[in-house]
Amino acid sequence: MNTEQVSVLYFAKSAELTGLKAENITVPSNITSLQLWQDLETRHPRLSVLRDQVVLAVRQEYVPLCAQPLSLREGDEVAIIPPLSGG
Amino acid sequence: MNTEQVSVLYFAKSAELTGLKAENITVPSNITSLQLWQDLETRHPRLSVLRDQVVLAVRQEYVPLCAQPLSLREGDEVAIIPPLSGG
Amino acid sequence: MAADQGQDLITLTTDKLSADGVSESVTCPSCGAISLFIGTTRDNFEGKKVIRLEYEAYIPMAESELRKICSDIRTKWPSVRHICIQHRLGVVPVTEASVIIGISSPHRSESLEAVKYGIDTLKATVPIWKKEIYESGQPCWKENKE
Amino acid sequence: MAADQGQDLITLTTDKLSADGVSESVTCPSCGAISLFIGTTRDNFEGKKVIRLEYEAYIPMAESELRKICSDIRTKWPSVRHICIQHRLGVVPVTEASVIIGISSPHRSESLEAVKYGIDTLKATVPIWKKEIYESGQPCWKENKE
Repeated sequence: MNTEQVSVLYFAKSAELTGLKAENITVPSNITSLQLWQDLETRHPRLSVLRDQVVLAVRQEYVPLCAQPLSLREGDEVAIIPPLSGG
Repeated sequence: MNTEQVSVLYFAKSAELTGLKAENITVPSNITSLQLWQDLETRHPRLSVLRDQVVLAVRQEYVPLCAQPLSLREGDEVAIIPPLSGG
Repeated sequence: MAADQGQDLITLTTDKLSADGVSESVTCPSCGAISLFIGTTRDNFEGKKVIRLEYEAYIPMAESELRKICSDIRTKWPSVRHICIQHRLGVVPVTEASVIIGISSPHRSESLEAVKYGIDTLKATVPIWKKEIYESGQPCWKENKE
Repeated sequence: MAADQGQDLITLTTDKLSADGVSESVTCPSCGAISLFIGTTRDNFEGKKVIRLEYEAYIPMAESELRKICSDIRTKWPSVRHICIQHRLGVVPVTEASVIIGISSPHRSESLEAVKYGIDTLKATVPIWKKEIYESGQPCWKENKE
């Protein structure tokens, strides 16, 4: 199984819940967005309150939590996107 | 027949056509807006080019050219309103 | 809130208009939205080069029609807070503002809709006229189409 | 007109925003209309007194989403000339602007509609978050409803 090191970016409430702005993690390259989220919840159980609201952004494109593989590449940026409130 | 002296104000193209900004005229107090316009056209034949576009304002309220009496009072202000182009 | 009553600010002036001035005049702490429309002088009309516009108004009636617009806006969008309508008169050079409408409201849709209503209605009902002065050819009194 | 190409001006900044700055940046001689939307910080939320907002953004993606909005606007309203979108980050005190969108077009309806589309879409798609800081009680990360 190939693994890749990716950079996870936390914003807004997700940064407060994890106490982190960013961290590097190693995950299977064919992981799905839902599996990746579950992995992050295991690392940071307080993130679970965001489960029904969060989406990811992979290489700066939105990805909902679902069963589709992310095809991660080494060094990819994965952002945790709580509900937006710009404007 | 009662007559009243009223003040006629010319704006925009109507001022250019008459060469006047304002003039006082004496008219029957029960004159209609259409008759008043015809009176002004007689005084200033060049106004006729505006006939199908113009409305009046009597005491600062719009009045179309029509057969309704204006019930003018002494000293009333009657404005000649060519097509609007504010903004 | 009596201290925070909505204001209708109407100005006809030969001075240059300012977007910041209008925006500041309608700012209020309980509002999240300010919408502004700025009408500016275009440099061309049907292929002719426009040098400047000249505006004239039937001033007291223009003010009274602008107050009617404010009143209509408050009936249609009761949450609107402040309304500022400024129209410049006299000479307006190309790219400068002839009219600015600014409206504040707690949420954005009301001020956006009210500004659109305001400029549409101003063009249709307020006794103001503009003459275009071209680089060559006779000046022309304009006519709002809508 | 190659010399008068439409520009997309996108700024994320911790500096104070200016309506005049945005308005001037989209002014152009061939346009008769500039529409502006200014989002400002409200002083209350559900009865709680708001002291200030704090904004954070996923900056490179926010810029990329803002560029998508500009591109969508140009598809929907091809006559739109210049688009300026400025969003403030960090602390924004009550009554100051958090966002300004300014759009110029030859005629008014396009810029009015495009500004409304721009702010609606910004709130729905651009990765920016605000936290409200209250006079008393815990700060709260907000969520755009629409």
